[in-house]
Amino acid sequence: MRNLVPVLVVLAVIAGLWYAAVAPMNIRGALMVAERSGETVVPEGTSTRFDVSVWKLMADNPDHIHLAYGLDRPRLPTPGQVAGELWASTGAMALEGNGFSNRSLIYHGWITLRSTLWGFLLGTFLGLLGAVAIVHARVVDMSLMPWAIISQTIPIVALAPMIIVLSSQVGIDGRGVPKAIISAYLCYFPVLVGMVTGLRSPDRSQLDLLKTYNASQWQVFSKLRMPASLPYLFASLKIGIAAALVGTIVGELPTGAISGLGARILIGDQFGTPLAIWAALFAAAILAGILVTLLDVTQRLTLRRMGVR
Amino acid sequence: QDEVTLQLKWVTQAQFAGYYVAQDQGFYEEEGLDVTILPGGPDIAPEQVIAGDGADVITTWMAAALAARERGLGLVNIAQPFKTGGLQLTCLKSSGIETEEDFPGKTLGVWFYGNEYPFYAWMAQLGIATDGADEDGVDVLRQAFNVNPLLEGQADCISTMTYNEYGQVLDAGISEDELVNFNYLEMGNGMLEDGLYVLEEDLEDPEFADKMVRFVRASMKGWKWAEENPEEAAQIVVDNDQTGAQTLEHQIYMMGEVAKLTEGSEGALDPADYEQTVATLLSAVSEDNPAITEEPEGAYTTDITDEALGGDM
Amino acid sequence: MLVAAIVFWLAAWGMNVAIANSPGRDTTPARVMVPLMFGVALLVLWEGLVTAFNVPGVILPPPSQVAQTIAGSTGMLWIDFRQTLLKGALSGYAIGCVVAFLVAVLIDRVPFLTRGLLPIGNFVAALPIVGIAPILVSWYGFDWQSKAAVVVVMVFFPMLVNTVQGLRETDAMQRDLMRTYGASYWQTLMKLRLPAAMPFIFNGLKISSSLALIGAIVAEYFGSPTHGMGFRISTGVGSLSIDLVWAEIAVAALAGTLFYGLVAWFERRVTFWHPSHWH
Amino acid sequence: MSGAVVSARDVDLTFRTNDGPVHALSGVNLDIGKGEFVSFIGPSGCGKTTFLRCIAGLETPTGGKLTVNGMSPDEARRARAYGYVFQAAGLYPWRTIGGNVRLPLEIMGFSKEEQARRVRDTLELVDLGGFEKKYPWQLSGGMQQRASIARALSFDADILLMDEPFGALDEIVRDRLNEELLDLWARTGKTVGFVTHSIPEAVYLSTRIVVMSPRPGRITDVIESPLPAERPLDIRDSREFIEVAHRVREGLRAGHIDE
Amino acid sequence: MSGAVVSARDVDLTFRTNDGPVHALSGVNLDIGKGEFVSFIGPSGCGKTTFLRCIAGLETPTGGKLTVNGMSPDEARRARAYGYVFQAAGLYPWRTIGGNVRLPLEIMGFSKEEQARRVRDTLELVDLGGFEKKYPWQLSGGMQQRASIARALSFDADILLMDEPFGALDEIVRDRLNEELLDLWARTGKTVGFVTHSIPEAVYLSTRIVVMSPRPGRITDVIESPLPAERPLDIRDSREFIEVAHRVREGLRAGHIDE
Ligand SMILES: Nc1ncnc2c1ncn2[C@@H]1O[C@H](COP(=O)(O)OP(=O)(O)OP(=O)(O)O)[C@@H](O)[C@H]1O
Ligand SMILES: Nc1ncnc2c1ncn2[C@@H]1O[C@H](COP(=O)(O)OP(=O)(O)OP(=O)(O)O)[C@@H](O)[C@H]1O
Ligand SMILES: Cc1ncc(C[n+]2csc(CCO)c2C)c(N)n1
Ligand SMILES: [Mg+2]
Ligand SMILES: [Mg+2]
Repeated sequence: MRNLVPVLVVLAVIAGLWYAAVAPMNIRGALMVAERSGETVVPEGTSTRFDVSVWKLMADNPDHIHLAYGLDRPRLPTPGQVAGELWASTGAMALEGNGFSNRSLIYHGWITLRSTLWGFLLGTFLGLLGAVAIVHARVVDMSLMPWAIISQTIPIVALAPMIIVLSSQVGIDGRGVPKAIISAYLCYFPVLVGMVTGLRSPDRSQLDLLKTYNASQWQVFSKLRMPASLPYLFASLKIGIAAALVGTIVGELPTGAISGLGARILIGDQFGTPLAIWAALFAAAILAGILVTLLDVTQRLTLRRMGVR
Repeated sequence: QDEVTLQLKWVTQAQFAGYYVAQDQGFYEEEGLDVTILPGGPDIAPEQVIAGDGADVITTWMAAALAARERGLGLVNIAQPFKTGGLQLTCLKSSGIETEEDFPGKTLGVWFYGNEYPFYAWMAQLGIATDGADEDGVDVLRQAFNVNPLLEGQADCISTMTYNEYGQVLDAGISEDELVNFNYLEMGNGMLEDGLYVLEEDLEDPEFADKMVRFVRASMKGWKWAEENPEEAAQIVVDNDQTGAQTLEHQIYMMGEVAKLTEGSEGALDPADYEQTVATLLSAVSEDNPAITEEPEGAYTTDITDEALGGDM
Repeated sequence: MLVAAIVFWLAAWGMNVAIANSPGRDTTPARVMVPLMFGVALLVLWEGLVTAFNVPGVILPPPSQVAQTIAGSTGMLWIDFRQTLLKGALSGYAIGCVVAFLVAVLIDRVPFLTRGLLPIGNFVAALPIVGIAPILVSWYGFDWQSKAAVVVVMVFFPMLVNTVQGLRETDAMQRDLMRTYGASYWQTLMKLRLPAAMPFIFNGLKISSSLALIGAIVAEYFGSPTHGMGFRISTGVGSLSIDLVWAEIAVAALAGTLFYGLVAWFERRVTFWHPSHWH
Repeated sequence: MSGAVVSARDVDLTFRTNDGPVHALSGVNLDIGKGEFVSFIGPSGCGKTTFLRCIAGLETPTGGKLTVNGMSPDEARRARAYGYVFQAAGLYPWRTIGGNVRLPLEIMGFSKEEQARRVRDTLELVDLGGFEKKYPWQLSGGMQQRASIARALSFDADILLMDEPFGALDEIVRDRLNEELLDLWARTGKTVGFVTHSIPEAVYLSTRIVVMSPRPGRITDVIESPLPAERPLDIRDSREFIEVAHRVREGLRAGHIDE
Repeated sequence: MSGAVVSARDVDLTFRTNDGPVHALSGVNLDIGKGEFVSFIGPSGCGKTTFLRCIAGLETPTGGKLTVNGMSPDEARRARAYGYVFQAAGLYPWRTIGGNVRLPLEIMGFSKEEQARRVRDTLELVDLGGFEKKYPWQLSGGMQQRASIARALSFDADILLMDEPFGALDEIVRDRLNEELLDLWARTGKTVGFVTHSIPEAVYLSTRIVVMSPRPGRITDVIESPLPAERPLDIRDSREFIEVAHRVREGLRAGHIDE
């Protein structure tokens, strides 16, 4: 809360800069519109203007600058336009009762969310499993850990189409599952690394203590390693869910997905409707914010219940 | 009812109106078929989908299908609803392009993903280098499936389909007299677009062949219905669009343009068209872009269309 | 074939178990051998499965075929590597990291900015920034510049957040020590806070390195010249040259691993003093 | 001397490290009788902790013979023959004080009622009744250390091994805990092995003081305390006390020359 | 008393915290003359560290008047009037021992040769000649603490402020460092402010012992030491020493009652 004022100020500054950038970014489009409606524009002809700098265009056509703030297909929309589009494709549609139609970002957000959650679950599960194995068996540690790192250097985008085909071959239709797999692929790594650290966080004397009780491996795990790793777990889950969302969106971008926020971005690109891209981008940002915040709240509640400050 | 899965080459749009109409109007049902239509998109290769058993039949361009065939995937053309193609290169006059001679030194946007073969064939014919190293060659830009490069002044020419991207260029505010179009078909480099392809080995099964006969018959019925009722067909397409991004207005435009391409076809492949496609491809075999290197065999069959359409004729 | 592959796999695993429990397990050869064996065993298993189940090459080629493709198209792979990784990813990575570092030092100097920008930076670092790829490609054109731009934006925030956090990492006593010397801001920065921030800075550099790879390749899907790894991968899928796709994947993974290793090596040299290296 | 609770004969322990072998213990001979309070004192690195860990079966001597209750230390560990108190309290922060004291009881499979009873009693014993539901960070360092002693006492082993339990506390709190520990020892009659750095502490608490010296770790002196069993705090100003302390200091200094 | 190096008049310091104000210091009056060795002793939380930090200008009193060398503490800090030794050695792990000792010299802009000379001399002074190129973790705790003292001495300020510098060390090493510190003080004639928890340490080192008590932090007793300037280690077994120690312990216990 202490940070509220500075954050708002910084946001305001960003919005201001953004707003100022709209004019130069969109001046060409604005002049095209002006020219089509019969106004005089210097110089004439869309393509002749390609060679003129935006600053000169703005200086020469001051009367038309305002058009840059209301283009249908702006290179850079104003914050207001983005908000308007976002509202039109979420809230407004929900009010009309169309919240779940395929034109609504709520629907597409839900598709993305679903894949993200599945990927997150799968990735977290794999990450936890790997971490437990790594902590308990040296062979696994030595064999797996380097490959876990290497796995993250593989451009997952390249695998996306193949994952789709492979999973359809084993009888899984649709793109939900492949997307979840990609998102799990990006998600498992932070969980694995975080949990290896977490499960190893008990120091020697804490482990020795249990040894003096002659505790079994399982007791060491359940009574010491697991609770000790909880703070690490949450930290990695927060990174993990963000990674899972990136995974889903990357999975939607080049795989020709037809629904989901990534698909909206892609289709916005194909149809030349930048507003749709921006709205989908912001929807994705909001989704990420919600997910991370939810985990944050869960973390606070859990840790407080466990008595950790 | 027999199940059939159709993988389209692109997203749901009037380009595939015939199939959506056939499904919507119950033509498939009449033939005892339960058809699932899978929309495609960039980086969905129908050839790969069918290889992975994800579909029974696909629509694709003949060049891509022949290329896949040479790589060991036994694709066979069973029908060709598109008589002519809509692919063209759209250039800005202001870039100084009037004719083919003006290309050297220019930047041209090309679609890849199996759509590049006609372009390379054409350039080979013109003797223009495409590797970007040659002064007198052209710079090839792998164009995403949009028209931004032209609008942003990043390319002098871009690929468009008459029924889609060309409309987008006009919509964006560039007028027709600022543009020059090179239609591949008119240049003699046309290649068959959007045919129906199945796997050779599937076709050996008479039951499957029979299914395809009925499928092609119903699909063509859908196409003809769409040609006659463009507005309704466009509406059907929009209703089937899961992206929620298609507009009726644009689909009506597209339907009108697509109808011009399907008009001449009853569904059967004209062997002469096939020969021309193969000849064009073979005329332009190059290191970089070998679509095919030798004359394909058994790449099409007219058996299905003969049986499907024979009755009507 | 499959049986042979499985037998090989089991043997390799058994050998790894033996090495991992032997006294020499902490030596460098052991540290290299074990993961290497694991990887080789995986490849053999892949080869065995693909041949045994007759998986078509257009779906999943066996590693042997991929190896042949790599050997046969080094020229093309090099061109793609240069375009995507050297021009797109590396330049974007360098610009993004350097700028983020400078901005971090700047906002660290102004508490108001730290408080205002850091929460935002933290938030943005968690966003799926790849989504801006189409926008930046339409702004900066289809060549490597737009790829670099995507990478700059993607690596900026993780780097910023890590650096700022690192600069705050010194404990109160270390800072007080500087105060007892009446040290200036710059002296404190150069002699205390930067060295202390190094582990964090390197963490940022490591995270950014894999982001840069993804960013550069994804951006090529939205327009590129006729070379580049993203270009080759996507057209490779289109023309069913899946072996070429895997060849590119292998190059990317190799390059990514080498780069990561390089950063890690520098990290060890620079932060040799940090307890995390002691074990 | 089979009657001894702990019996060490020529115990050696060498750690292999990257920098070569470290002789942590060399030729250690010692018997600890039932009910004795034996302190180990010596400069850092002389092997006090190592020897205590050997007794506890946490480290295995590389030479010599060591028995605990007539068994090998490892068997004794499995038989849960001792409670061990580490230097830092080492309470689990996610467990309440009660939960921490209950930890060994859970692991050893005591019944729920028995657990509850013992937790209550042991906390009472170390004067922490009423703090059962509190979390470690809600207690002062001294109270935390008491809780960790309670944890070692809860399952009522006959032997108590303590490795610098009060090292982190300030002198006054330490005095108080020393007094209480002595009291507890007198009441329960446990055998105690106690590692410390502090001469007054060693002298005040022990019936016998073992002085050790490093490189290699060995016993240089064993001092019997002439002090009576009853020891008020100000016994530390007494002549006997000062004499014993002096002797310990001399022993220490002798072993320390080489550093 | 303007001749005093440190002069405190009614110094108050209240920290504002989320749980309300903490009265760390209240009405502290003290003068430290040139060349004195003044120890501060008292239970945890009584404000020893806080007072030392006030003298160093690291903390600003909320009331009263405090001067160092006749200046405000902050001015004195900028004038580099003192060297400060923290409880933990706090060496920068990325610098060698020599580099650490050189740190203040670099900051204060000594010439390269002067730096090298002083580093060599000061390390010699604390008996660490030859360890210049080693990194902190390659040294034992005692050696690290000596290095941190060298760091505080290198620029030769007249005042030396030390906050429990030997708290983390074992008794023997501590004894040795105490001896060396005393020697150094005698040779250099510096004014020393020294915080400790250990009664023997305070008594052994100081010309004056300030006993403090918490809540609010205040001075409860100031004890002049009758011990001679020359103090061999075994002076600690002498009657005077024990008497002073006893008095300090009584003072401490009095202030400790409420805990
Ligand atoms: N696990 C180990 N591996 C290698 N060397 C060890 C290990 N544990 C202890 N040592 C070494 O053995 C010697 C004895 O160590 P030990 O911890 O027993 O000393 P100590 O008397 O308890 O010292 P302190 O008073 O500092 O606790 C030291 O030199 C130490 O460095
Ligand atoms: N920065 C701070 N903010 C709030 N309270 C503080 C701060 N620093 C110290 N205190 C409080 O002021 C009181 C005095 O602390 P100080 O550190 O001076 O005690 P001390 O005598 O040095 O104790 P110790 O022997 O444990 O070092 C304590 O109650 C402490 O909690
Ligand atoms: C995968 C794929 N990529 C490009 C095309 C070429 N193409 C033909 S129609 C069309 C859409 C325009 O509406 C495009 C891009 C295709 N068919 N399939
Ligand atoms: Mg020890
Ligand atoms: Mg203090």
